Amino acid sequence: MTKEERIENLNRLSGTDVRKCMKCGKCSGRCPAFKDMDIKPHQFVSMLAKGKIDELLESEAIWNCLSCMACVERCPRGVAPAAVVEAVRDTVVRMQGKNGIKAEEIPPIVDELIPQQLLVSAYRKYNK
Amino acid sequence: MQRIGVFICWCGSNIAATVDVEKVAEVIKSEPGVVYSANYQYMCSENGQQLIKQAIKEHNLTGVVVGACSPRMHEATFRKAAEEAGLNPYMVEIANIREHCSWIHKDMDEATEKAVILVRTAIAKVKLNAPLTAGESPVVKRALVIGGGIAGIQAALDIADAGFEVDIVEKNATIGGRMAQLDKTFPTLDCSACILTPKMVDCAQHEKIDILSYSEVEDVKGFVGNFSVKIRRKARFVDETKCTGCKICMEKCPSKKGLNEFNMNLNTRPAIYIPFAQAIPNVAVIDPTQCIKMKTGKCGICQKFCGVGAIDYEQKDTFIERQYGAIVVATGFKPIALDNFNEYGYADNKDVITSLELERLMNAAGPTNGVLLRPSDGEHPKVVTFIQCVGSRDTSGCGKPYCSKICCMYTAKHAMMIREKYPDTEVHVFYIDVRTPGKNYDEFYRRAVEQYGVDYIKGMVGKVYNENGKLMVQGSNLIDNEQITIESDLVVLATAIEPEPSVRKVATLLTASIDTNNFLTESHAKLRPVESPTAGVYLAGVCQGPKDIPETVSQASACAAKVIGLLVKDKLKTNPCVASPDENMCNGCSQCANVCAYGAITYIDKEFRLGGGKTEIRRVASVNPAVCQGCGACTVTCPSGAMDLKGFSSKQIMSEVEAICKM
Amino acid sequence: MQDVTTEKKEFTPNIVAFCCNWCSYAGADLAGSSRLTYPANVKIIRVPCSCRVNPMFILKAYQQGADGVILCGCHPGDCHYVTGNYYTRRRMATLFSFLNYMGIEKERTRVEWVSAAEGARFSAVMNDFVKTITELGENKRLSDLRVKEGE
Amino acid sequence: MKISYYPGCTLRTKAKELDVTARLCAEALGVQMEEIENWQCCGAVYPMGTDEIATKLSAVRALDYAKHNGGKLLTLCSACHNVIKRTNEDMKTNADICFRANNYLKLDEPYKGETEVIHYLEMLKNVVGFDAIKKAVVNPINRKIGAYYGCLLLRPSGVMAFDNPENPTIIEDFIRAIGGTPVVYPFRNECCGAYVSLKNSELPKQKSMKVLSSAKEKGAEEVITACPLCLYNLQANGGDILPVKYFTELLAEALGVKA
Repeated sequence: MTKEERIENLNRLSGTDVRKCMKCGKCSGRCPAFKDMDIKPHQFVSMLAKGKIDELLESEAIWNCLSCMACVERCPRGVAPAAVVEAVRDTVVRMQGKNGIKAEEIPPIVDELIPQQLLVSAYRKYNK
Repeated sequence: MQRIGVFICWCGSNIAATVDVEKVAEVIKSEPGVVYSANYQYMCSENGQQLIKQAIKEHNLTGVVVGACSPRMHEATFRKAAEEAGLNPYMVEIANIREHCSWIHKDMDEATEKAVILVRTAIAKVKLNAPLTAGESPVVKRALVIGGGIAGIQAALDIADAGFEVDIVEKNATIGGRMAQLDKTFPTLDCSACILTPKMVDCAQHEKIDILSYSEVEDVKGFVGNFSVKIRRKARFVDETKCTGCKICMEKCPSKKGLNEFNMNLNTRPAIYIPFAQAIPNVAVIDPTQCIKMKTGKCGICQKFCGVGAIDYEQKDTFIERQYGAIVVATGFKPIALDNFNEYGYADNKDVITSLELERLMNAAGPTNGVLLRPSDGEHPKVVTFIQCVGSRDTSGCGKPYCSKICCMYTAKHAMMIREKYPDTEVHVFYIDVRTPGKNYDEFYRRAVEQYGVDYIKGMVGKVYNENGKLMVQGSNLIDNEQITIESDLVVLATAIEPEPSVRKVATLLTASIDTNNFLTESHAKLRPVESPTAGVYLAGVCQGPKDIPETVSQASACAAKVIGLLVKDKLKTNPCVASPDENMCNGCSQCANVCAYGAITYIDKEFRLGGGKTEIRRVASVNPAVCQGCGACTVTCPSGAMDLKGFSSKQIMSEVEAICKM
Repeated sequence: MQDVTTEKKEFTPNIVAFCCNWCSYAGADLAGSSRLTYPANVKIIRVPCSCRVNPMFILKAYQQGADGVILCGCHPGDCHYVTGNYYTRRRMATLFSFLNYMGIEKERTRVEWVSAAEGARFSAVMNDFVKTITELGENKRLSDLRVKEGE
Repeated sequence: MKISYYPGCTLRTKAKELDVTARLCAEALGVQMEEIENWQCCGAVYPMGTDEIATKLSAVRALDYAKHNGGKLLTLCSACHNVIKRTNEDMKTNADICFRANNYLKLDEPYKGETEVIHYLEMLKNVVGFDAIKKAVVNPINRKIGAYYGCLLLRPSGVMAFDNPENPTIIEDFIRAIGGTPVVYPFRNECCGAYVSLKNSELPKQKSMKVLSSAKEKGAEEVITACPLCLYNLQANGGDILPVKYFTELLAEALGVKA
């Protein structure tokens, strides 16, 4: 796949129009995981718009985005930064050996209180 | 029998170099109906026109075709020449053989052939032309200004100074509008009241201006030059002719808990009140929802104390009807409601305020007498944070898609005023872009940064919340790529502005078009920016689009110039190329009225003879030629083919089509 | 820009262009004063607004033997009569569907928005349209044989 | 009245009390929650990728079942509600997803988003009515309670249409109905840290503590939630700041219903 095709794929997968962004930074102003994002929400949008997808695919932030939709909710332009993060994460975990969580990591973390919901959601987010 | 004269212009060599003009004139001679055909170097010259006039007289022409430049150039010239020779000016047609032929073709044969066809087409049309007479309608020499803010005031003063009567209809109890609420004005920082109130007084004292305050436009009939407007004079329960504005009623009124709208509800006022000290007219008004007498029947204190007997609890709304030649709409704006922006905590925190509220808090006549104090506890705020673009440039559906235009400048003004008055106060401004085009505007903003040390932060605020009595403003600092939280005492939201909602009703009454944001539409964005597409209606101020005071005043004066230009005429010539229905075919279906952007079409009941002495009353369309602009939208929408357009009739266009196709 | 005027073709189409007075007709004037050529077989009829053009006029043109019809108006939102070209757009959509039903190639009829400032665009549009129609060939389907016989 | 009910994975295991109390309370208020047949886990997070189809099918199956069984689908867990409601919106408005999902399922009649998805809180508000609840209360909860909405019920508000996303009131109204005093605090609609706690426990810790200390600062004595994951994160990270409960536990307490 050419780079252009990969960029187009990522745009399509996110379902959001990054060109609508007016660079106000409200998404990053609201993000509760901001400190744990190496690439910030507004940068996801602008980097996709600029086609810097190799950097995006290397990002650690995809594992820390909470999908809490705060950025989507407040964006004044109807852009969905969280959907861009998810598109990048989907692209990463769909690659061989790129899952975010390995099965053997789980048992030590699991305590008896952990709800199924946590395991299911984390698996959905981090693995394919 | 038609007697057509054809005149082919050389336009020096402009036409003659590519089109064989003599050949064209020669070929056309044998066209049916053509009795005279000539060619000349410059038809538009004095001699050329003389040639036409002479031919009309000598050959008794019934129609004239000039093969020359674009009708947009000289149609008027040739029409005038024909008229001078006694021919109806609308019996002249132009074949555009310059712009549409000689200038774009290189081959002489080809161009000549095309020129012949274009002339033939014009002949085909002119044969079906009918003499038209421009109608005339009288002009009532009085103007109506709707809205008594700075836009309305300026327009009224300019029109009145030219010697015409003007009425200002203002829905509030006083004129002055939003500008009266402002503390200082950018970019000079002069006091708003100091420059506005003299103009208000001028209005009140001007013999040509009649201020109808506490009034609303109820109905509008008529058209340019002759509007008939019904105005509701709302009951103020105080006789305007008697009240002296002594304010003793305000002092004595026991019901003092009404929210003071003029002070953006930041303090209270009595049930009987004069909105502010410099109000025009300086006459009290009673809020019937708050007045004890009107709610319970008991009280009447104000009446007892009023020395002139002005109080009248029984007063009712009255209506007056007046005639106007022109109408200026200057209905102004209001800040948007912040219901969709709870992330800024406006509803939950008293110390989160709008910019207009800050104006009142900074104003010497405001609730704090000009001392900047927090609404929650009356303390002096030490950290003030401004958030720009609240609700502006928002396409998510929560706010307005447009830039409100004035916020960048007034925020810089507020920031500077606070730093000037309280140098110990920290001031932060969150911005997306700082937009300050205009004379001395960017310099003004930069002064806030460079001279007054206001901290401008590029980024938007995500959340404002209260923690331990402090307002935490959490937002982006995009330049440093960080998320910051500023502990603030006062948060000011530069709230988007929107047209005053009552403009919708006014627009409907005037059939003036309005855009999706409720701004009135101008006739042409560049070249006719103060005229509504509805003839005789002009637009001033924010009702047409966001603008600041200098722009508003310029637009108001431009409106006045347009109004004066209209009112100096005794009669208006109307474009005779208007729609007109064949009443025998019209079935009164209303489709034409629905597509008419000007409200030119109404319906009348008309009696028709059926034969045998019987008659029938049918509803048929009736076009007001003074209002119709001649676009022809109705002609195509008419299902029965009853509607046609004079000068561009269906038959004329069909015959042109035929002439072109018959090669 | 390919200049179609210089091409020698056996078939030269006859094209009717309806232009609104305020934008497209002025655009055509500007094309002229800028000496931007387009083929001579385009003939312009001036109408006050594109919304004056009854679909019947277009059908009439085809019946009379026109090979292509182009309708030009102000850009949407810029109409001199505020909303006229919106009506045009809707009516033309209906006409296109009718022409399609009749089996007329959809390229034969065109709607273009040309402003008074777009002389170059006017010329480009006309060159392109003439090229399209030339390639499409003669309008045989709709033209009235009686009209041809009468010649 | 009867209403089709989707319990979801966690309410069958770690959050049984949420499920049981909810059913008993509903019964006491005249609503029968009929568990739908053969439901499968919804996946717990809504897959945002526009090409995700298979991950949405279990939600569509449940929705289609409810379509033929009363037309409403009741949810209790916020995560299930979020996933099912958003999937339903896709089926309603996204022709591509709808077409492809129906291609997989080969239902007798294609599912096009006909079912109405309602959360238990919406059921209390609109079907039972808070006034009716007020009348049914036998042990008024005389405590100051902070409502914790989290993200899933509210956002994205365009689709969820649950309440004002920044200033919601439904749980506060519920607290008033059961005799409690609602405490409004600014972090009630902020994320608790969600699923990230499996990979990075520090982030949910900070977020959960912020939520609970904000509630405490404004005077709450306890916090209620509708989401098992929120409950877990808040309890695990800030259980010593304030007690956290399911809202149905307080409802049961107020109605005098015992499991």
